Amino acid sequence: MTDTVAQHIDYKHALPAEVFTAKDLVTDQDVRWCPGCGDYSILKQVQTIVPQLNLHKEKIVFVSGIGCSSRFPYYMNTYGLHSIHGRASAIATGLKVANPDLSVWVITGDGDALSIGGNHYIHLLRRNVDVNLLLFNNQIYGLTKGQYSPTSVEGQVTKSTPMGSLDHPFNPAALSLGADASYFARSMDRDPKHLQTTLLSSAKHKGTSVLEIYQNCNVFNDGAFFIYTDKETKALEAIFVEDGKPLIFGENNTKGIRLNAQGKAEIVSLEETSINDLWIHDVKNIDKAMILSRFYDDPSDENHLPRPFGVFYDVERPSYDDQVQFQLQIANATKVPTLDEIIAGNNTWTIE
Amino acid sequence: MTDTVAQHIDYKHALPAEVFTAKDLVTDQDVRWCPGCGDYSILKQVQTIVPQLNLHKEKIVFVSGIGCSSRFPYYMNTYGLHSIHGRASAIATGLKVANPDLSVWVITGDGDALSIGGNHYIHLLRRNVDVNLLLFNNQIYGLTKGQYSPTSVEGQVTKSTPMGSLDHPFNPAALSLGADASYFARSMDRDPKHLQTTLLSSAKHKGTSVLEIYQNCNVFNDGAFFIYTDKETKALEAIFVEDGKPLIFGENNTKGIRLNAQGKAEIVSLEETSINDLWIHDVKNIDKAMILSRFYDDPSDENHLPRPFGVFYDVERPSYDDQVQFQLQIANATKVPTLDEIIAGNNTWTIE
Amino acid sequence: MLKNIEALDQVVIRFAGDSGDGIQLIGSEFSMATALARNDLGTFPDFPAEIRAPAGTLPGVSGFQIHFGSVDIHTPGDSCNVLVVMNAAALKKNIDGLSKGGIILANEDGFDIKNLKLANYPSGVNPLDDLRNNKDYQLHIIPITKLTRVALSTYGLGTKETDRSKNMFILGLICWMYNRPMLSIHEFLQRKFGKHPVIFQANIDVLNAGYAYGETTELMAERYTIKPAKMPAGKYRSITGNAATALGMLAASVKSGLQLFFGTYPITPASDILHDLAKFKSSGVITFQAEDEIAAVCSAIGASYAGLIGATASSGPGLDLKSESIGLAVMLEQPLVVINVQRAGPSTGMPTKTEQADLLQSFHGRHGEAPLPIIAANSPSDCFNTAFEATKIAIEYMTPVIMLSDGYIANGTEPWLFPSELELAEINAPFAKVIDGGKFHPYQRDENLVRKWAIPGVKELENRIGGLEKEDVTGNISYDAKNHELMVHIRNNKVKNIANNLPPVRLDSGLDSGDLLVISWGGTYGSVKTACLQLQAEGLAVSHLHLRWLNPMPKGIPELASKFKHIVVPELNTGQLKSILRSEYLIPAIGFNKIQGQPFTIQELKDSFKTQINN
Amino acid sequence: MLKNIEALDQVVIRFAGDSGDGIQLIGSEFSMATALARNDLGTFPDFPAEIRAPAGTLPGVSGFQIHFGSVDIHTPGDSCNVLVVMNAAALKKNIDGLSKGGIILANEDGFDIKNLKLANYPSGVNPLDDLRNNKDYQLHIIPITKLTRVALSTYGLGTKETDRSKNMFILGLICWMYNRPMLSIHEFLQRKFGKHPVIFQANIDVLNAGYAYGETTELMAERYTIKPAKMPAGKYRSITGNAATALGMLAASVKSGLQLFFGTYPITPASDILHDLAKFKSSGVITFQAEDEIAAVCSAIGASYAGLIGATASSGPGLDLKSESIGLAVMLEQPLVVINVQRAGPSTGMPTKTEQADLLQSFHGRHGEAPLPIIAANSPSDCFNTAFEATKIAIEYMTPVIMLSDGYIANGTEPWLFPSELELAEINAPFAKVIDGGKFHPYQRDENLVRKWAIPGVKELENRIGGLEKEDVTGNISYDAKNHELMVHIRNNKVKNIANNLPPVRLDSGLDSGDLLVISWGGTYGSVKTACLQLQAEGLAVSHLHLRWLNPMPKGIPELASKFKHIVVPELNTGQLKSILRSEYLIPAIGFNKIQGQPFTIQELKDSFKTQINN
Ligand SMILES: Cc1ncc(C[n+]2csc(CCOP(=O)(O)OP(=O)(O)O)c2C)c(N)n1
Ligand SMILES: Cc1ncc(C[n+]2csc(CCOP(=O)(O)OP(=O)(O)O)c2C)c(N)n1
Ligand code: SF4
Ligand code: SF4
Ligand SMILES: [Mg+2]
Ligand SMILES: [Mg+2]
Repeated sequence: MTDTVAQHIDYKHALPAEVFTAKDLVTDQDVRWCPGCGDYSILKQVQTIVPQLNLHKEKIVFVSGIGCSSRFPYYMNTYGLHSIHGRASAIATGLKVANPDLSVWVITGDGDALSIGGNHYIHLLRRNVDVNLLLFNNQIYGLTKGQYSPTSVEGQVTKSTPMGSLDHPFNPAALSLGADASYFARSMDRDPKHLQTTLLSSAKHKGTSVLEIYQNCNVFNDGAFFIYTDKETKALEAIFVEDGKPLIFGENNTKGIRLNAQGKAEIVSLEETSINDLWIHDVKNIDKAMILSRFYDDPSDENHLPRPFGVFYDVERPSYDDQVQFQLQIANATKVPTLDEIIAGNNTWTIE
Repeated sequence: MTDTVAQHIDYKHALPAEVFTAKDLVTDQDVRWCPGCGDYSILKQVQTIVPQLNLHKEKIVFVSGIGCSSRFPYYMNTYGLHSIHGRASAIATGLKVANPDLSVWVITGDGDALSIGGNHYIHLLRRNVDVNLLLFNNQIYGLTKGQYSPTSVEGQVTKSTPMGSLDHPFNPAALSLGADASYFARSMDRDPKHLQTTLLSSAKHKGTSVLEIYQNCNVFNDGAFFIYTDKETKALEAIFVEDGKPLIFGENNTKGIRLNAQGKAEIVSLEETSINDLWIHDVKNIDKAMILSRFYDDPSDENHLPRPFGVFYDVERPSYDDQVQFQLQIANATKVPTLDEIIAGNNTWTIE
Repeated sequence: MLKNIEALDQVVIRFAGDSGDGIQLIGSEFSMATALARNDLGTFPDFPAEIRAPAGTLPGVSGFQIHFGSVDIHTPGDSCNVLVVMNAAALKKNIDGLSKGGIILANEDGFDIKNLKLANYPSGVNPLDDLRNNKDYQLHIIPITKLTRVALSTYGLGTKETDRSKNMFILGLICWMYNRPMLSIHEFLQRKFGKHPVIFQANIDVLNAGYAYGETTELMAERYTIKPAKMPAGKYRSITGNAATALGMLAASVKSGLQLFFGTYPITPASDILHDLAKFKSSGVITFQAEDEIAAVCSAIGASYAGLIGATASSGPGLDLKSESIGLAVMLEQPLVVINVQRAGPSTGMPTKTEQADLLQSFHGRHGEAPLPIIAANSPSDCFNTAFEATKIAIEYMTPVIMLSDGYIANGTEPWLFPSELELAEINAPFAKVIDGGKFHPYQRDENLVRKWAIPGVKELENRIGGLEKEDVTGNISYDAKNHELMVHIRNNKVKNIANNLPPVRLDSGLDSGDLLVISWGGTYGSVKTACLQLQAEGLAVSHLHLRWLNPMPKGIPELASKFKHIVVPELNTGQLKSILRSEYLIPAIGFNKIQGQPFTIQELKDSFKTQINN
Repeated sequence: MLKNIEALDQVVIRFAGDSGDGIQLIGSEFSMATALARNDLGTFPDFPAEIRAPAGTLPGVSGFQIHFGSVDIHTPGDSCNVLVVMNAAALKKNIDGLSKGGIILANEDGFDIKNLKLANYPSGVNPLDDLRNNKDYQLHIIPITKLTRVALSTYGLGTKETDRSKNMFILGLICWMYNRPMLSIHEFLQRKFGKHPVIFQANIDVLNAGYAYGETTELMAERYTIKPAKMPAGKYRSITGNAATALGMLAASVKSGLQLFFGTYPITPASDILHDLAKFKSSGVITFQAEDEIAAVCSAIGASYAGLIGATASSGPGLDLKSESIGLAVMLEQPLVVINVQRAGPSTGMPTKTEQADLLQSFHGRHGEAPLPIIAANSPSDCFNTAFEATKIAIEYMTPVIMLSDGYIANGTEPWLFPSELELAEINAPFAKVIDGGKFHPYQRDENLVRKWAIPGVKELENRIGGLEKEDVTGNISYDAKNHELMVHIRNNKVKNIANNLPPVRLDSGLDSGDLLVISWGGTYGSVKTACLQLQAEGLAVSHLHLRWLNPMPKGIPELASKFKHIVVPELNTGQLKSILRSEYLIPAIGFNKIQGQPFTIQELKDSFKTQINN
């Protein structure tokens, strides 16, 4: 077996990670997002939580595609690869499989991940490569100046849809679970605390973790998610789910969600219904996670369900990169032929 | 507005479809699948049901990608386009949107649709373009002589996986529903009756209908689905679902499936449980359809659920092609500028 | 106050400021006023690479250059004679482009400490101080922001709102300097602010204040007149290359009677073609924003199979992705229009900058022998003719066609003497007809080797086609050795023979023989033409050939080339057309190449051509 | 019975039968026996396009050709001297390839009514009837199936099982005819059927029966001997091009000490490289079957970023899809090995047939100026050296490299005097080192313009790179005009300068000047070499130059070319290398082209070269 990368470079495996702070993660490049862009908050929260992960800074790699969001790696003083549109997941797969010792992060936008990169995205999830994917969902193409994206709402008027978009948008949670994601969570740029907590949880998941982050593009799609943070609307529109806890929301937490016999979720008033009858969130239950993912109604629909934030689903299954290493080890455990033996093969003859 | 295609070619809209039979659908090309291949049966059933759809034969188009299955169009005496690997869905989208009057069929394999063509596949589904997609799933790459595919089972030994495949396979039902399919059904080459019924149902669905067909590749993956058709195993391994009917299976229909309070399906004995407590299949219920899609266990697991066949999900939502036409009509309803007016634009000046 | 009036035959003005300063707006309004003053003109916007970089910073600078005159104008100009800068960053970024003796109009308020810092000037340094004493330039420092505030002091508007009008001040001043009528600006403001009479009036007031500033201030001593240009009579409009491209396809749709299906995926600098076409739904145009470029071109192939005009547009990275599908279209022999608005590569490169480096990719960017016609537009308005012709050839020859544009002409504008529908060529789609009794053969051809278009929906023409090699005539799958060779030659010849129906080679300027033949293509046309005309005026034996069709090329090139001592091919790449000419005709063409994401300046072209002649 | 023994210096035998007849097996066993008899040889399998076409039909015919002799053998031969046909379809499909005077060995039982019908012979027609009286051929009709059954009558095996051994009969007979030792066949059968002694013995019996048939039947009058060839001493094995390609990369992995990551997506005829490499897990090789070609090459780019050898392989359609990512690799300046096993295009074309039509795509199949080294293998075993060298250059020059192979050499076999690990060149990866105190600059270069490889995991080398244009040295994003031009030139020169470290141009055969210089590349080497050697033997002033590196080309080509009256470039395309040579050096090369999905025959090359000389 040729040397693994680990043998080539001095990883100092034995040493504990050196302490570094958010400041050490800042680079010398000017940040080039529009003033007011939600990306700033995400950058800040990531720089805040990464030092808490007990990682070696030099083992961290941020890989991105193309888009406003994909500029992210330039602003993280780690290894970084700003690749081409839609391909970050595929590149990250090769990178992580090649060196499973790295902490690999995929930074991608709703267009980058779900439009041009949709195929790599779903394959990454089914293979369960151990990377942390941050999906900056601003429901718009920012970098190309405002065309609709696969998450834009139906009817959205954009540069490319003067009469309104006709495309039914993806539901990223449903799509990810449908592709057998082992982890899915949702958070927002404008809720830094929640974002930090959820980032930490995602980073700790072994296997692909998808964290969808609602991100405000104040230039081309301003306010798309404000109902989930604005004081007046937040309580009714957003529900924050936690493992083992009942699904409760509303002003003063007066509403709950119950699963009926048909497998349908319904909003109940806690004045009428006991907390014990509520849906208890269970991040290991795929069926419930799938139903939760369908809390995706248009907020203008009457009786619509609130939009869930937090970890939807979090289970362990073997990660692809681990399994590759495992097969290499098994193969390596039996007698390893020399290069000369391999080249010679089974059938040789000699001419003298 | 320039003429639509319909105006150019004499569609004889008013005339009823001329009667044609399965024989009229046979072409002069020799069928080139391996003797014994499951594709023969599928071809036969398609040729059997198409004449029952009251279509104009000249308005039918079969579009395929590349693979053994994708040879299909050459054997159907309709219009046909044998395109490139993975792209049939994208081509069919353009075709159907360009002329919604056509009956468009996409023929694709598990590699063609879910590996290289995965992105177009999920986008076709979310847009809900009104085409009938037949997914020939043989859990193998046939045409390239036997590498594993995205639906091959874990551990499958193939030419490219001498130590067994490491990829966790897609669950096509879950993936399709996750991508907001409006219709999903499953059938098999070796159950011609069921296949015909399901084909008819798929063809009648307005919007994208996905029919996954378990297809035997007797050369590279022989018997992958035999447990669902073999006398000894079929009763316990397969469950045939019908809208409005309880989920019953097993020798002499002695078993049923119930949905418990946690949204989990469990197998019950009909000796102990009343039929009234069983899960009643409801093709309009997305939550139940999603749970049903998760009946996907390894048949060697103890207590595994049977594999469902039939229509999982079937709801109407606006088809993309209809909506495009609708926008064109609205735009056309207001005063239509002449070409001269458009070219001139709003700001002209004259030099004399 | 009486002012000196100087007559000029041409001027280049560059407006520069922060993205938020409304530079593009005054640029285009000044252009319109200039057009109405009957000058010929060319313009070029210079957008920042960032969507909205922080105000006042270098990356946030937005520019707009206009070149106008009483003479023929073919480019937005090399360097400018007048530089308008709204802040320090704008000066820093653009001062190198100002010619010696040029005029600077600087907004004093954009040079405060904050702005100087944002523009990365060392603390304590104000570049205006140096410039004041620099004899090379005439500097006018004007407190534009302040004067705007003064003009609007009675309005009671907020500072933000007030300051937003400061671009009108400079517009008024420049209109005064160059004696432009301001009626069209009034009309524009009326359209824009008609519903807000106060804002409308405020803008008018600031505009007039700017004009009056010129009239009354002693500082502004000179005023200029530029006589009307001798332009062909007719109705004109101003147009960008991308808008003209969209219109060209639309016109082809109308003339052919076929609906246009435009399947695409956004990418700079091609996206505007989508934005424009999306507005033409009432003309039956279907635009489809696909999930990626592969789906974009494939949807167009599907639409074209259905009998529509399938078209798609992108830039380099998208073309890469489309290559396999374009190969399929070559095999299917179906109409398909593929537009490449080139930008600076390789890879992501410099997306907002221009380049001509995708020509060889257009020829060879597919596996196998997969020839297709290639045409390049040479100016913003020429994009109309080029897109129209590309579509016509695609339809009439049943073939994919690549049309090359570039970021420079795509975003640039020029006055356009636009045609009427009646003046446009007819387009006849070769639809297949049902042959009584006979079997329909999808790969039977006419004398131009063109097969017939059999559209689903037509009875008795049912047929199956695909990407596998097909038997001549029948189109059935064939692995026959000789048949393959025959089909490869047929596909080649079909494209080559298009030249039979194209005009033969024709010089753009100059004599039929001489010292130097300059061969150009694409968006460099204006600069190369101007350089050649100027050298001819200097008495040099330079001739200019501009190629519109790159594949097939017009007939007669080697014969023409043989009559010149030197052949030079100026290109914004490392020598792509040059390599084709050398290989095709064995002519010793040499290249003059620039790969800076910028167009040629006329000066550098002239210098290079002179060097060649003296070689 | 005493038989005539004739001595020959070379022979071409073609075995043909139904896919189910075990043709490939006897082909390869006969090749092994022939190798052990110390003849030089070349072989080519001719698989049906269908996976498993119906038995007995024309599409179901499988063929295997072997050319062997006491002289140097460079090709599997033009036409064959001996044609073995197991059924009527095999005869129909192959009779045209039999030379005049050739021998036909036909299995009588494959010519029954059913088989004749399946082969589309008109009812009542048996082609053997005609051949019996045809003086051009020597026909031997042998009831092979029946004789096999007789040989195994005592075994009690089923008919199906019995008939499966009939290929051994013909193998035994041919071994008798050409006096081959059968020990290796015994050993093979032992390996294959060791666990089923009865089946083993049955096969041996049929093999012997075939041998005995030759010995005893009066019909078989002639027997042939072929003396051992004068081959260099050493240890040999037989190898296909695809297997050699896999081994070449593996060897480079061992020599560089870097793990090999092979990310790919199956496609004919490249898939076997994946199948082979998947077996080398114990050597640390990671194979990754990606979801598509884009993911395949991107995964390799990711692995290479991590410090492994990233490699990928495909054929034309896959290369199309990889073009954007290869452009990224050009920009990243990271090792990447891209293998293109060419097949007949365009589009899906004829996937099982060979062609050389992706050379220009290798050069120009990406947008922008995106140069990379290109190397082509010239024979099955040469794929080893080529893959090794491609990998070495990729690593040492931090660049993507395209290696061209083709369906013909990928599936063909030849004896290979394989090297030992010690004989292979060293490979040194230019890893970046931590510079004390200094800041690491990812785009700082050495004298070969090679940047350093900074691998995640190494402290203090943290850096960010990507597809945007970068500033020289620092690698920061840069939109600077002059910097872009500089970087374009650096990327160009880096590739060009590789020629400084490559051997200069060297003729393969012939004198340094003469009437005709033949310039070839890739898999046509064997045929072109043979044709040139034969013409030289005939006294013609023909010389042969074979190019291994296409980009950069070796130095000295124009100087060499100037010493010849004519230059011809034979290619299996419409003239791609020819066009590069003409454009690069302005040499009046002309092409000899064949685009039939088939290799050149030596005869057609000789004819063409002679015509050239007499021009
Ligand atoms: C192959 C290719 N196609 C298209 C583009 C143009 N492009 C760049 S980013 C982008 C979409 C950006 O949207 P998203 O991924 O949502 O990121 P955001 O800018 O919103 O963060 C597009 C279409 C490109 N760079 N490359
Ligand atoms: C771009 C491209 N990549 C790869 C191939 C090779 N290829 C042809 S079919 C196929 C997969 C076939 O599998 P599937 O879609 O499951 O169809 P099946 O043959 O099993 O019916 C592959 C990899 C190709 N033709 N084109
Ligand atoms: S365009 Fe939108 S997403 Fe992009 S940087 Fe600006 S605000 Fe952010
Ligand atoms: S390889 Fe398999 S799928 Fe393909 S034709 Fe043969 S049996 Fe059918
Ligand atoms: Mg976005
Ligand atoms: Mg398959």
